[in-house]
Parts: sequence; C-alpha cells; structure tokens
Amino acid sequence: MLTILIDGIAYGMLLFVMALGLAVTLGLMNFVNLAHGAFAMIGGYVTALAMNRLGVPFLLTLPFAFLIPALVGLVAERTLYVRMYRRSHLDHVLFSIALVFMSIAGADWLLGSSQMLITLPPWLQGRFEVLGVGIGRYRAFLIVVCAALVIVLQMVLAGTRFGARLRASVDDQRAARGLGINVNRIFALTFATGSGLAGLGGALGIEIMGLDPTFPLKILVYVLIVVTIGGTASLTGPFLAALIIGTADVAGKYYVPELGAFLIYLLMIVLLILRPQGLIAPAR
Amino acid sequence: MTAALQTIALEKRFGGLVATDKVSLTLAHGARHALIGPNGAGKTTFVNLLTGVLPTNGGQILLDGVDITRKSQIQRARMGLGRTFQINQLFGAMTPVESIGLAVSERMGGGGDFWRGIGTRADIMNEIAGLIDRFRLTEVMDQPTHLLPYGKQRLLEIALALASNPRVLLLDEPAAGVPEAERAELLQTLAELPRDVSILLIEHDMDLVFSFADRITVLVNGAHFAEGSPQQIMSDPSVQQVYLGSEEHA
Amino acid sequence: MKRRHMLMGAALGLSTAIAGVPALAQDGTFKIGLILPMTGPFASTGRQIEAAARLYMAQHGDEAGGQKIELILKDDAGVADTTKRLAQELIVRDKVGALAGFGLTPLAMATAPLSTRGQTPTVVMAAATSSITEQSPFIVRTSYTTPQVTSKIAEWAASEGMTKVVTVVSDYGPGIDAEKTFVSTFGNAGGEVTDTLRVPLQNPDFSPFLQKVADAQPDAIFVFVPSGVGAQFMKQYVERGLDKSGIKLLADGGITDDDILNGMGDPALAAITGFHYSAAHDSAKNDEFVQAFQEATNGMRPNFMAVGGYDGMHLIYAALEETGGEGGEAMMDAMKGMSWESPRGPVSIDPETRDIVQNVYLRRVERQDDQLWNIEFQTFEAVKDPGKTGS
Amino acid sequence: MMTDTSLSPLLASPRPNERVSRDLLRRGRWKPAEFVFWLIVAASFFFLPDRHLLLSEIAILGLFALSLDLIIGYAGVVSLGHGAFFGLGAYVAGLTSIHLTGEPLTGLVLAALAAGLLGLATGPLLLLRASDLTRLMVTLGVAMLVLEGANQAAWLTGGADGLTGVMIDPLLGRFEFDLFGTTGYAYCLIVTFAFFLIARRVVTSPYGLSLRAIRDNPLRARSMGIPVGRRILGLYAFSALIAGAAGALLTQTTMFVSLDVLAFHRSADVLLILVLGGVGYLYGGLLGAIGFKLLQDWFSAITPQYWMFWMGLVLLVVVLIGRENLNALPRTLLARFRKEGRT
Repeated sequence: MLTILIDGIAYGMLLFVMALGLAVTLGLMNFVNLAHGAFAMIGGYVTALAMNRLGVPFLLTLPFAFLIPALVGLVAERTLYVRMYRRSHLDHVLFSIALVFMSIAGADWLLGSSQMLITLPPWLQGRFEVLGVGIGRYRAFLIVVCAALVIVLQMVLAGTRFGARLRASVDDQRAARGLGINVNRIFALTFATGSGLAGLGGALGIEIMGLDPTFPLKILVYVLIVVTIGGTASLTGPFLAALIIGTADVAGKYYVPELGAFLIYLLMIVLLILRPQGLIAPAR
Repeated sequence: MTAALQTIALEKRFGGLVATDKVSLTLAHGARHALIGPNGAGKTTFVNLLTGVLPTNGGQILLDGVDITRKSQIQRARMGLGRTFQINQLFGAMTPVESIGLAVSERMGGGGDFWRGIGTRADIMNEIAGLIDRFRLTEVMDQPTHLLPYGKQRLLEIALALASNPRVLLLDEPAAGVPEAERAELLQTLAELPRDVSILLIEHDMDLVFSFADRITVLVNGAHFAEGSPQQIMSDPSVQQVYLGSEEHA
Repeated sequence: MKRRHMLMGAALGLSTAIAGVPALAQDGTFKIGLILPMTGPFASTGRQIEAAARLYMAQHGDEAGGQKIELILKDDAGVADTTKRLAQELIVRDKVGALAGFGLTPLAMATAPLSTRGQTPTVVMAAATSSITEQSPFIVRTSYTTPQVTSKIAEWAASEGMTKVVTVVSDYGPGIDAEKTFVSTFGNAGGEVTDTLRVPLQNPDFSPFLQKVADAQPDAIFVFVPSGVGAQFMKQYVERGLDKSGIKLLADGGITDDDILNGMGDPALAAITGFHYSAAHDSAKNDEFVQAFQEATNGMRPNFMAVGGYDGMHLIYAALEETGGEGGEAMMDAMKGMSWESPRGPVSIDPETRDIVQNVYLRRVERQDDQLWNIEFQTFEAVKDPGKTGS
Repeated sequence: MMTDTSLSPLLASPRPNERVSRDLLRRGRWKPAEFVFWLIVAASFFFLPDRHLLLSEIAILGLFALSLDLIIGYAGVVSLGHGAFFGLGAYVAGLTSIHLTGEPLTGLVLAALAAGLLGLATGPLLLLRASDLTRLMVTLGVAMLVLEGANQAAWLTGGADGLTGVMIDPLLGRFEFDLFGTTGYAYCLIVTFAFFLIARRVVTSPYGLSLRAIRDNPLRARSMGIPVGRRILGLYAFSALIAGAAGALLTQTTMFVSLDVLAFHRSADVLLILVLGGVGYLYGGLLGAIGFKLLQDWFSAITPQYWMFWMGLVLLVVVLIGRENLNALPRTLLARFRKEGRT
C-alpha cells in the first residue's frame, strides 16, 4: 500500500519536473509549446550518451542534462519562439509540432531509433525497507531530488528579485512592462530554465519511462494533462496535479487493473468539469 | 395596469461593497425614462442586473408583471428586454445588413435555419430594409462594421437592439463618444424611436437627458435618490448638489 | 460532350489496366515492395529488417531466377490503413511481384485481402500473431508466432517443476495470444496460472503490476511485452528485488532483444527466455551473418527482426530461382515446404499453414567478452505453430 | 425633414428589400476560384488514374479536416479529440458490413448518425466556461476513453488485431470497389463534395451567420436572445457526423478497421492539417490535406526514414512566413505582373 503510494509520488514528481517549463511558458507568454518534450528528450540523450559513450558517472551527467537543454532552449527562444508570441494558439500548435517532427527525425538520424538504456550506479539499484515498507532506492532518490528542486524553485520564486519580477510578469504583462521590467529577458531566462528542467526530468526519467526518438510525443499527453489540471497560475497547481495523476495512475493500475488506461483520462475529465480553470485558478 | 418594467428592492453586493442598494424603479408603458447619477453611482451594475449579466443578491425584477429575476440573459432577451451597450458590442467583421439580418432572423424564428441561404425570406428582408432605412445605415450597409464611422456604429448598436423588437429597451449612454458632427443624426434617430417601446435611458449627457426623457430617476451610491419630471429634477437643490455639482468638476 | 469522351477514355484505360493485373513487370525486373514502420514508435523494427534485406541483396546479388531484383522501401509508420494503401499502390502502380515487411499484426491483417486479390506473395517478416497466415493463401511467414515460442516456455517451466506462475502481458493482440497459450499449455502440463495481469500498451511504468506479482509470490512470472519496453520491465523487476525473492522471470525473447540487450546491464541476467533466434546462436552461418550485419550497419547487432527479414529475402530469392518468376501462385507453391539453413538454425515452411517451422531455444543472458548475449541452453527442434496445429 | 441623400439609393430602388437580399446572398455566392478548385479535383479523377489510392486518402482526410473546421473555424471551439468521431464512424461502418449489410451507403449513413449522436452526447462538455487548453484536453480525454473502450471490447472490435472480414458490396449494386481504388476514389469524392455542399450551405445560412456572430461577440449574441449553447452544440454534432462519415469512407475503401483510427495521432494530424490549410473558410481542411499528404508522399518516397524532418521544416517555414502572407503571395505576384504589363 505505502509502496504504491511512494511509487506514485515518485512518478508524479517526475511528471512535475517535466511539466513545469510548459506551465510557465503557458502562464507567462500564453504560448502553447507542444515541443516541450523535445527538451526533455535532449536531456535524456545527454545523460545516456555521456554515460554510455564517455563513461561519465550518472550524477555528474545530471548538471549537463540541465544545462545543455537550457542552452538549446535559450537559443531556440531567441531565434524562433520569439517570432511566434503574437500569433494565434493554432499557429503555436503548428509551429511546435513542426519542431517535434524535426526533433524526432533528428534524434533518429543522429542516434538511431532503438531504445537508449543506462545502467544506474549500484547504490541506486534495488530497494531498502523502512518499517516493513519496501522502497525502491531510485524512487526514493527521485523523490528527494525532485522535492529539493521544488523547494529551491519555490524559494527562488518567493524570495528573489527575479522571482518577484517573474510573478509580476505572469500576473499582468503590460503592467510589468510599465514598471520597467524587461519581460523579454525574464521570459528568455524562464524558458531556458523550463527547458533545462524538462531535460533534467528526461534524464531522471530514462529509467522509468525509457528513451527513444518518439519520447517528445510520448510524454506530451501526460505533461499536458498535468498542466491543464493544475492550471498555470502557480507552482502549486501543477505540483498537486502531478502528484494526483502520478498516484492515481499507479494506484489505479494496482487496484483496478481492468480500468487501466481509462483512469487518468476519466480523472482528468472529472477534474476539468469541476475546475475548468485548473486546480488553482488565476485570482481574478 | 402593470408597468413595462419594475424592480422591487433590487440588491447587489460585491463582497462588502453594496453596488445596488434596494432600488425600486417603475418604468411605465411607452415611457421615456432616464436614469442618471454621478460616476460610480451604480448605473452600469443596475443595467447588468436588469439584463441578467449579473445575478442579484435580493429583490425582484418584473417585466410586464412577470418575474424575470431568475431568468437567463437569453431568456430575458427573448421575452422582450432589449439593450444597447455603453461600449459598442458589435460584430466587427460583419456588415450592418448581416448584423441586423441576424437579429431580425432570430426574432422572426428563422435564426436556427440551416437549410436555406441567408436572404431568401421576403418577410425578413422587408424588416431588415425598414431598419436599415430607419437608422440611416443605407449607404454603409455592406461595409464591415469595424470600418464604419463611430456615429454609424452607435446607430447600428441601437438598431441591433431594436431589431429584436423589444417591449422594453435599455439605452446605455447611446451618445457617448459620438463626435459633434454625427450627433444630430443620432439624436434625431433616438427621437424617432417607435413610441410603443418603453425606454430606459442611462445617460451622463444632460442635454440629451432633458431633451429626451419625460421622467428622470437619480441614482446615488447605488441607491434611489430622487425621481420626477425633468423640471422637478432640474429644480431639486439636493440633486443639483450631489449630481450636477459633481458634474462641474468632471 | 468533351466530358463524355474523357470518361470513355478513362474507362478504356482502366479496363486495359485491370486486365493486366497482376501484371508482373515484363522487362525482366522483379520488384519487392518492402513496407515497414520506418518512423514512429516501431521504427527500430523497420531499421533491422531493412538492413537485413539490403545485406541479403548485397551478399547474393540483385539477380534471381533470371530476374533483376528491385527493392522498393515504403514507410507506413505502423498505421494499418497506410500499410494497406501502400501495398495496394505497390501492386497496381509499381506492379511488385511480392510484398514483404509488416512490423505489426494489424498491418498484415489489413493487407491480407489485397494479397489474395492481387495474387501477390506476401512475406510477413515480423508480425507474430498466429492467425495472420490464415487470412490469405498468399501469406507466408519468416518471423515466428507467439504460441510457437510461448508453448515451449510453458512446457519447460512445467518440466522444471514450477507449479504456480503469474503472467504479465501487454494488453494487445500478441500479448493476449501469449497469455492464452501459456495458460493452456502450462495448465495441461499440470501447473497453475494464479493471476493474469494485462498492462496497457501505453504504459511507461510497470511498478504497480510488479507490486501485484510481489504480493502473489509465485514460482515464476511469464512476461510478454513489446521489444523495447522489455528493458524497463526487467529493471523494475530487479529494482523491486523480485530476482532475489526467488521468483523466476520467464519471457518471450523479445524482452532481451539483441538490438538493445547490451544497454540493459545486469538486470537482464535475471531473465530466462524462449525464442527462435539469438545473435549468439552457435553456427558458422550465424557468425558470418552477425559479422556482415554489423559491418554493414555500423555495429548494430542483428535481432530476431533482422533474421526474419534476411530469411524472408532468401525465401523470395529461392522461390524465384525455382519458378523463374512465373507469377504469384507458382511462387507460393514453390515456397511451401521449402527448407533451408538460416542463421537461426534449420527452418522450413509448413506446406499446410505457410508458417515457419523452426527450432525454439531456451536461453539465459550471460556476459561474455564484456558484452551481454542470449546463450542458448536447450533446444526444441522443428516446432510448428501450435496455434494452428491444435496441439 | 431628414431628406438626406443617404436615403435615396434605397428609396430610389423600387424594392429596397431586394438590395438587402442581394447583399446577404453575396457571401454564399460561388467564387471563380471555387469552381476552379473543384474542376481540378474532378480532373484528378481522370488524369491521375494511378494515384487514386493516395487521392482517396486525401479526400477522406480532407473531409475529416473539413468537419474539424466547422467547429474550430465557425464555432470557435478547439478540439484534440475529433478522432473519436472518425474512429467511431469507421468501426460502425465496419460492423455494419459484417453484421448487417455490405451495402456501402447504409454503412455510411449509420456511421455518420452514430458519430453525430456521440457528438451530441459529449458536446455539452465543451460548453463549460473554459480555456482553449481545457477544451483541448477534455476532447482528447474523451477520444482516449473511446480508444480504450474499443481496445477492451475486443469481442466486438477485434481489439488491437483490428477488425477483419469487412466486405463491401459494389456501390449502388454496380460499381465494384476495385484494386486500383477507382470506384473508391469516385465514391470518396462524391461523398466529400456532397458534405462540402451541405457544410457550405450551413455556414452561409442564418444558422451559420449566428455562429459567426457568437464567435465575434458572444455577449451581444446573448443579449439578442441567440441560444448560444444550443447553436454550438448543434454544429458540434453536425461536425461529428461528418467526421463519422469520413471514418466510414476509410473503412469502406480499405475494408479494414484497426485501433489506429482512434489513435491520438489521428486527432493531432487532422488539427495540424487544418491549421496548415487555414481555419474558417471551409477550404482550409481540403487544401491542408492535399498539401500535407502530397508532401508526405513525396518526402517519404525520397527518404522513408527521415521524411518527418523535412515535413517539420516545411511546416516551420510555413508558419514563420505566415499563412496569410503565403495565401496573399499569388495575388501579390499577379498584381506585380499586371503592373509590369501596364508600364
């Protein structure tokens, strides 16, 4: 029982880290970035390649799995995305799907279409027992890392000048510009951070979700569900949504396997009927 | 005889703020009734309550004696309560003919027809032609609304409300923002509105109010403050103080 | 007036064209339409088969039975109606003499009526649902069938004294096929399947199912998941400590797919699999095949898909040699009963069912020369598809 | 006293309502470009006999995208789950042929009706006060539930193996569905054209006008007494019906149904195609389908492995340049050409 809960939380945390960037892009620039998963994929490949071809230890690859997608995100934002902000949502969809197509074919061409696998260091393999509850080491590691990330992000958002500016920009972009906040720069940085986080999520997720060139499409639906249920007004919304989806998915498969794949979609529809604006709705 | 429109102790609160404070107002059949009050007096809230944009917190609204307090916007419109908007609410991409045609079709029961083209029912066409003519829109009838001069847009705003053939028409600051050159045409059209429609005019512009209305209600701080004929209101010193006085500063 | 003329012209053109079906190319070229998922989630299937088919042609030349062989590769992305349309176009436009490929069951199912109508020999190189070959007398298979392999795993498990097994399969055609076969074969052999778990195909996380297995404490689990997600399965199996709890992991060999086996690391060592091909199969023929394949593909290790593609090409070549390309029916007759030495061992085509008859091996993953390989330790010889022989 | 000249044109005409009527009918009138488009489409039947299979697929996809255009372009409701209706139509047509009759028109009608009913049943979910994203996800959720349902109901649908045994009788009892896809293409073309005509009539009817009004200014539409929810729901069901018909066409021309018809990529592709072709003028879906499929066919013939990259690149360029600019391109070129001709 508790094991299931912990598995679910670990899964949810992973979803949250991957979805966060998307939530911010949507909330801040009202941009529907369906190509978000491509950044997660880049992160995954950075880790996988560094480990398998260069023999870099798992933990050491993680900073790069953050930095490289962040850098790619920054460049893409400044050169491509920035031209799209004023367009309609439908154009965003077309644009970002085009990027997904290119990233899938690109990854396929560069790295082949097979599953990319990694071998975790021994101390992350297997499981340990706490009070009779078996906990996978890697899952515990995931929870710790992601929780730390959440705390750091919350601190940055709540306690720094950048965070205050970011929140101001999300709340009311025009007012923020009026106050002399360089919204464009804030956005570029946020986009890069979001892409980096997605990359980190992709790297951490190889072990759970696998990694191949279709990864951006595979996680797209899950990430969208998290963002839609959570709403884009705060960090808490997507966080709660990710935990709910993560645990519901895992617990649902355990207790009612015949409902299997139905469950999260049903849950999503019900939650959206109850709270069409997301769990934490914009204060307006 | 019942009134065309009547409110009984109508109330609306936003949190702690009382926006409409137990307002009772009676609009007689065929009336030309004006509702005035300084900025922030709650005129717009009052209109929104009447039309069902906002739910009430208390009181009643009767249309021809029928309680419509719980009816939706759409139901009220269908029952004969028409309105214009303070800020134009037009169909920018459509032409006046199309906009008016839409309103007329909806009223004459052809709005949901999907099997025939627009412009094929003679009775509807006659009705549209009449409205186009009445509102002096003939020369611009086939141009997209958002390209029309503001005065024409304002005329279309009223034409759309009248096209639904309302028994009661709420005019929310119809002359607001109309340039001087186009003003005469607008006032003339207002004066020529059919007499069998009872009109509640919400207005700032005192010249228009006194030339148009035969009865005036003054709203202050969301509450009914004074009511009477134009002469009575004009000569009421307390009204002058709270309303006309503040107007001078504006 | 003009329009009527056009109609007449078109009708004439059509009738002549129809009369020419199935028109084999007259200029001495024999075209093979190879339809594979080259993009999308099953792209790796396509890569393996394409590489193997091209390797076969590179090794054996592009001539057989006096005809010049031309390979036309099409991508169906794993979508059945696309496969069907491509197959139809290949038949009527390109006038192919044979169709081949078919990465997934529905793709082959969708095409079957065309094979019959066009009398086009159709070589299934990957899809493994038993009933495929029953859909058309022009379908022949060089991959394997799920019951063929699964039944032998079940027999072996029973012979090893296991009595209580839980099955975990992906919830799709081949998975359910495997579940059914295992339950019935294992039951007949005296064992008991205590629980049958079906995992949604779109499932990135196996942990809840593995938790159920851990709770049930069977002697072994039998697993059938699509190649590719097998690695995740085994990792989570080990992560949960199931390997140490004495629950054996039995699986269809797709789980330790040679293509990615090396990346799976130590968790793969836990698996005991049954399959028809291992890249480590001990024969000269296979050594040569593996080496040539790796040279041609920049080091990619051939897997069961590749061998299916390689043998499929061999079958077409051999049938052409025998018939000289006289047409679909003659080629099918030639294929029935044909036997040859494949990299996987001796194989033949069952003249009744047009399905492949081959050895099924039980294997263990072992580390040799710092690489992981599927090492065969037991052989069941000349196994037919029990899905059709009714055994 | 207002003997303003503005009144004279209307008064001068003996029947003022005629001008109004003419004016209103103008939008519904056929433009030359439309004739040209359909003539080219008809010509494709005669001049490209060996591409009928691909062309059928395009016609089906075009019809499907057309149905999506009705709700996105005319009702202003985005959907990422339109595949549910397409798939339902496909399965109903398949099951009809197996259990009821192989007569194609019966299957087509039943499939369309079934999909329309599903649209009517799920439509109210879209009337929630919600953002585009919420609608996208709710529709996606519904589609995924239908997909799972079809997967679970393997006894009826054949599950993941697909539904085999679909046999379709000759069209009208005379035209057999041949291997070249000629009958199939004619059938798809005629059905697509017929639904196009109906859709075109609907969007130029008072009903269609009211939908334009709702999208333009919902507040005003409500205050006019237009039953906004009911109008949107009606169009949604109609759109679902067309999507179902498109699904039926796919089943009947391929004589096979698999879970692919309900898959996420089906809904996503059609949205992509519609956006590529442009929303809100009925031809967007058709043009998008033509452009997308031809490009895909061309790229994947050149590089079966990596066509997605080039496809993505083309989409990227299209969206960066802007569809409006692309659409205006022929006109600009023509204008320039004319100017040069004059000087």
